[in-house]
Amino acid sequence: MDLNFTPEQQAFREEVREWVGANLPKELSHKVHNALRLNKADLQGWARTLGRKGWHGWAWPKQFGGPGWDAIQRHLFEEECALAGAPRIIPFGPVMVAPVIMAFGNPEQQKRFLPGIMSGEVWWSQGYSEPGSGSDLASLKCRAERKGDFYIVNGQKTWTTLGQHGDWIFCLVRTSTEGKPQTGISFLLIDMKSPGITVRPIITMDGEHEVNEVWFDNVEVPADQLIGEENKGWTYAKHLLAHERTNIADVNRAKRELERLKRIAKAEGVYEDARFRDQIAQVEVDIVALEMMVLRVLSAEQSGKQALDVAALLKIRGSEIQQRYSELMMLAAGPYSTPFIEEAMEAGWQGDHVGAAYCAPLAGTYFNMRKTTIYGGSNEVQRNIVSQVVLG
Amino acid sequence: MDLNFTPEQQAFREEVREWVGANLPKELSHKVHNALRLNKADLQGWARTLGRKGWHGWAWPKQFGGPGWDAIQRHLFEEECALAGAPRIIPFGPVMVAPVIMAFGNPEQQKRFLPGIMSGEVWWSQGYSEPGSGSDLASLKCRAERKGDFYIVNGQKTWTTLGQHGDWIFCLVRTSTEGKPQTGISFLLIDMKSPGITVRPIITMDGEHEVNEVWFDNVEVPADQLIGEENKGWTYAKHLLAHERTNIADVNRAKRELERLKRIAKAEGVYEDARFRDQIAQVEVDIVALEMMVLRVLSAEQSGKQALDVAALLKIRGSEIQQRYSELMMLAAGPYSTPFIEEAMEAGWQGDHVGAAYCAPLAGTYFNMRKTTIYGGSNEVQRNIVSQVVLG
Amino acid sequence: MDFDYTDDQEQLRDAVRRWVDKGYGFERRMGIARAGGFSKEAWGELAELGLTALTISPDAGGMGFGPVESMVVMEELGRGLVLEPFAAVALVATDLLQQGHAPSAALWLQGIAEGKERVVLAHQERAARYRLNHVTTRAENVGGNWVISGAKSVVPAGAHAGAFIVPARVGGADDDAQGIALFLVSRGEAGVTLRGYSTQDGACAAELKLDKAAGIELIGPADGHAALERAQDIGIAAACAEAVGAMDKLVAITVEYMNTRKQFGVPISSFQALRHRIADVKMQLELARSMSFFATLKLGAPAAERRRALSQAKVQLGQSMRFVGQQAIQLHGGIGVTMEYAAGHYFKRLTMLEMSFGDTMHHLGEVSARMQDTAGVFA
Amino acid sequence: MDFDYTDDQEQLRDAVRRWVDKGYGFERRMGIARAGGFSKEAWGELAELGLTALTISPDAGGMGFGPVESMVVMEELGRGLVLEPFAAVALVATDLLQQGHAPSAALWLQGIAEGKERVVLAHQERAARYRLNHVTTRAENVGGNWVISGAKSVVPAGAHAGAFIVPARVGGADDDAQGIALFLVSRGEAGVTLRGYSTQDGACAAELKLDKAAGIELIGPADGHAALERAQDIGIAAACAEAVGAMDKLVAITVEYMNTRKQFGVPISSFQALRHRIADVKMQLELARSMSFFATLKLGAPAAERRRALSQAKVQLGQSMRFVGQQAIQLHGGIGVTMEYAAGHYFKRLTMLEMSFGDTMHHLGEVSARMQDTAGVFA
Repeated sequence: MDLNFTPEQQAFREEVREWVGANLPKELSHKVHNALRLNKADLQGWARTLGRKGWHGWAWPKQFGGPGWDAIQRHLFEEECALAGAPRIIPFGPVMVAPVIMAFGNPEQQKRFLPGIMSGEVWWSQGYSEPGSGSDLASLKCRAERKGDFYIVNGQKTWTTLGQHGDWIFCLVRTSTEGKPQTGISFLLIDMKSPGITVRPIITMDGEHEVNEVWFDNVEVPADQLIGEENKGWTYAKHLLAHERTNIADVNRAKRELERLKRIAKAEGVYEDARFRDQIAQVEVDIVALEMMVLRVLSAEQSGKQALDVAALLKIRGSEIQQRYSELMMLAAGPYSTPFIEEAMEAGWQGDHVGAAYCAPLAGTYFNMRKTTIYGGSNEVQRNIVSQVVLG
Repeated sequence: MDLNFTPEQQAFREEVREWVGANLPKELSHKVHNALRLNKADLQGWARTLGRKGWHGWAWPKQFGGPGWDAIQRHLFEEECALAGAPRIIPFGPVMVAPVIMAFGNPEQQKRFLPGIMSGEVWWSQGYSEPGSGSDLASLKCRAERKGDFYIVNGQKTWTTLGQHGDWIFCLVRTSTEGKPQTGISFLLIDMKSPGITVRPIITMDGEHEVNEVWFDNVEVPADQLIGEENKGWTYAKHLLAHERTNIADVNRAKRELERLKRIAKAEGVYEDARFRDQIAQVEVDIVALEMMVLRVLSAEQSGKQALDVAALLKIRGSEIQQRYSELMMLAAGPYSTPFIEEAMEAGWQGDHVGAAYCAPLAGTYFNMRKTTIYGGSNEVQRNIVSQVVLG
Repeated sequence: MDFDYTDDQEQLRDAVRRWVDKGYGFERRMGIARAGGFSKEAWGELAELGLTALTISPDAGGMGFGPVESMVVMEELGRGLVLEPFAAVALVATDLLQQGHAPSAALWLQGIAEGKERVVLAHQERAARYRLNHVTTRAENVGGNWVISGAKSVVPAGAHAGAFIVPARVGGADDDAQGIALFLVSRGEAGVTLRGYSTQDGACAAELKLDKAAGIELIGPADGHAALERAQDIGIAAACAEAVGAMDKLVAITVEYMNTRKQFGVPISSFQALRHRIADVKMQLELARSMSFFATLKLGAPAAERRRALSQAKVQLGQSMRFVGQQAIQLHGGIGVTMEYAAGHYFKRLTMLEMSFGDTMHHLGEVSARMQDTAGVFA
Repeated sequence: MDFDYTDDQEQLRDAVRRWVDKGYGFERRMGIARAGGFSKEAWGELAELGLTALTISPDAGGMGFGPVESMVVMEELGRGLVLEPFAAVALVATDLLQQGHAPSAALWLQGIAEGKERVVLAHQERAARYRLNHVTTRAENVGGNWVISGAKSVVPAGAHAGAFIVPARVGGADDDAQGIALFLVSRGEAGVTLRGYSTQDGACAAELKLDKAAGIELIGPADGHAALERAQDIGIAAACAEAVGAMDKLVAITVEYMNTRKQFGVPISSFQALRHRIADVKMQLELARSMSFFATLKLGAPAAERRRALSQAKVQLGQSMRFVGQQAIQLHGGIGVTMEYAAGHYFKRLTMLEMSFGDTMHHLGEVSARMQDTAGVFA
């Protein structure tokens, strides 16, 4: 048992830190450290920078062009990026669709799609959720009918995060209505410039355009964009979910945000208020405990000696902590978090802030963070999973 | 809308206060105010004192010898008793079986049983729960077979509070196994001195003997001790539950105990500790909110203008508050609550206390209070009830 | 001890509810929010209902109603998420204007009663947090006239007010409770700068800067802090009632959604974990309603008793608002976080109400500081 | 970064678990509790397993193991609710004895290693609450010999100890961190009065009174407070590990009950509200386990870092213990509150562990006071 990283791991961390320090634009980290708005250029610029280094697919094995890092190296990379104020890597390409293509795609598909994901050039979106299928994902209805060398896709997807920027979208579509709902689902890759696709914004309550509806009206999808076998898409998606656990707890971001909370609390004079400070202390304890749980998972992955089935716990706890620190930041600013001045959330705005510049995004972030206990399998669904593990 | 009691109500309160002050023995209120052990003589002595005044059945209508008070008068009576440090009136006679006898018993039964309840002479116990039937009360199995002028009772009851002192016990027994479980249940009054009854103590984790198992081995019960009709006992019991709402929130006791918590916190030096004091302040708010909810119910009962279906909420909240203040009292004493010295919980013990005299019962009370969210319909069952009301 | 409404109060409630239901629907409200968060027309309609004159004494052309009627109105406005600054103008400012001794107060009151004018309290200062005693705005008497300099933040609907009630210091240090007087400052005076903006709940507020602006003393330094405390407590009671109305409606919306939305082939209201959640929501709603009554009925109590009670109420309401708001969103899932759906707007308003006139932590501190040996409603 | 046990550690765990399962069953434990809460025989068995020598250096006849092995043992003892004062004697006192400079310490260590003697820290004073700096017991140097006067409370298994490590003040005021030295006091000395009693968890403790009792300086006033802090932190890590073992077993008992107990014709584990509750219980257990590792692995860190980490751990463990204990009882219903069923005994032990070496509020205060700009495991 040892809490410390090995000298090799420390050296690896240093290498990443140095590279990130040299390559992450200051204006970008400033935005991230202050929760200012990020645009497409911010996000894709960082993706391309990582891509040039071969790190945009940081969790990929070497055979597909990745760095072949182990679980701890991946964690250290994520941590260094988060603490330096790098924007989150949009996961749909490198984290979500790429592993499916690697595991179930054919060599042509791998050759065709993976390089564009690694380089950060091609922006992928996710097409899973539908209006009627939330926690009950298998009830999805978006149809794909095989006609010759094409699938004809009709239906609707929703909650498509940053789909307004998407070049490609990977979709679960219904190719059969026979048997259990899970058995008639296929996994399709779709070019978002295809005729018949309409992307409509969903404005969330914080006033932001982060998610979208995607409508499919007789969209022709070449059959060679089907992953694996028809009607087996559910299996592939579940494989993805089982492997999409990297950083599910988001603990590195939580550490960075806790630092921001402390800065705001100091500036607002509540860090010296015992009552408020206790709340911060509690979050600090929560974050350390969460990080220890993450490290336990990494150690288990690394050694293979233990089986630790706590992904659902990490999702629940991580999301609750995100909500709590964003709530405390808002409460620290109090009345000064209540103005809604859109320009004030843009970097470089020269107007007069109400209160301080850091106040502007706080309420919006708090509102936005409500999503974290809903998406990615709601926390209620996660509790179902945990109880299944515990009770059998 | 008016928060204040009328002058008549105030005068009534004064009258009760004066009488209680004159008739409640100081040694007894000392025990109650300090959570020291109460014996049978303490409890029955107070019952008899109330009985002589005609107040042991304080919620009874005049036609059965009660004072005929309205809802607010009953509340004021309960509050004055609680704040003065009177022991709780053991409810099984005056609050639980008496209303059933009044509503469903025949005149002979009323004449035979009610006077002994009012006078406090006859100690009643409750025979509802069985080992297999907790929240699922209707699954009870204790059998009663009619043979001539008798019922022959066989089976077991459990969690019979203070059944070791019982003269009589009212039981739900199974008289038929046909139809739904609820339909074959009858309501029997049984003399606990009947041959074939065995009372066995259940020692709870605080070391106290408060509850019992009651075993019935071919116990002969005269058929004229059946209340109402055979197989209709479930209806009578539900009627009782619907009317057994007096003081379900126990808010008057909570007020008294909050005063004790403050006394203990002061003596232990934590009342001046902002962190601890905040916890007390939170309980204070919780108690005021609970009391306001109780007053709303009283007002609604009094005027008949509103329907307020919040009994389940009162049970949930009242029990949670009881648990919380007992927890805080224990935490206030800290290490000094950890000794388990039985003699120190008796009034008048002359030995050396560890810490202070008030420390001795604190942990035991905390342990004991875990029952409050379990008994009387567990809080989970209460939440089922609330959700039924809310969601339909 | 009686919590029934009188027939008059029920009629008042019905009238406001009718207006909210028929006249202030979701689309209109969203339109007002997009247009800046204040509608003169809607304000006029409130005035037509007589509401702007609700608490103004009959002598001054008002209806002379009290806290209970104010609560009745606020609950209904909360139910409809009405954006216009009713409490700020017609409950808080009118009370201060009627307490004060400025001769012009009567004119402002008349203007408010008629729906033509709005006056609001502008008390929030940077770094004050929720402490009423922290006042750095200064008033100087120059040749018999008061001139006031300082800055006030997040003034409700400030850009739509004709005058402001401004606490300013005539003596003492920044944190002294002594030495604070309340001044009436017209928006047209030289040295008054206003900057309006939208707020998170779709309403609006303004930053108010005073640079040697002329003010008229409304309440002198001997009574200023006490008057501010009373104004805060009226504001708390109004926020409590508004929150109860908003929560009541939000719970109804959520219940309807739970009974309609299907997952795994059944309404989500059939899942026990969600059923128990809604039971907890109902608990918080009823505790909040109880404490809103308490807040309203204690407004007339002696200052120390009132102060303690109102902080107790705000603690309960703050906790209820946060829990009910957050759980309502969670029970809705994705649809709950969208701008086009009502639930999120209730959530945002409840969030702001928690922070108005002192948040939960602040008032828990007040309760803690003001505890007595006894406890309870009548302690 | 690695959380696997070595083979040796696994063997140690298996050995202790075997003894607990086979040698320290519920009936035996209840018998020991009824007989006063300490069994010499059971202690002898621990010594036979080599456990009393666990952390004593090989020079002094011990096994020389460290915090990880201590954690392994404590988890298993927690699983079995072992009443004997293992942590107090073999982890806390042995550490102090090995740090100290009293010549007789070696003899006591040898006695402990052999299972013949027990020494415990007696530091709790009335009104100290959990502050280590509050020491009113005084030591006077009379002609080159120390005599000690004062009273210590709730000394673990005090009636079964051969000597006590007693913090006493040689200078300064009651609350000074400076001026506290640690003395070794044999129970047989004149002026030593002991009064033993049972504790709520079935174990035992004692009140210790010292009236000019002879003591030997173990650790001088320059290092006394720091040594106490270290002793406390070792005690915290032990309590954390014990709690994890106890919670782990309690959860297993509860899960089995839920899968067995039927209501309304089905196992209660089929009710979603209870399923989600056990999920929350599992969450608290895993957070606790994680922080128990953290506590153990930070024991060797520099004092300030260690102190902060151990308080962080105790906060998490305190919260987990209370939640897991309370919910386990609730999920059992009536049977959970009876003396004859195991769950209640786990609950009681967890309750006491929360209050040992500082409760949750105390350590939250410590975390608050010791916060830095950065956060996390390596901060």
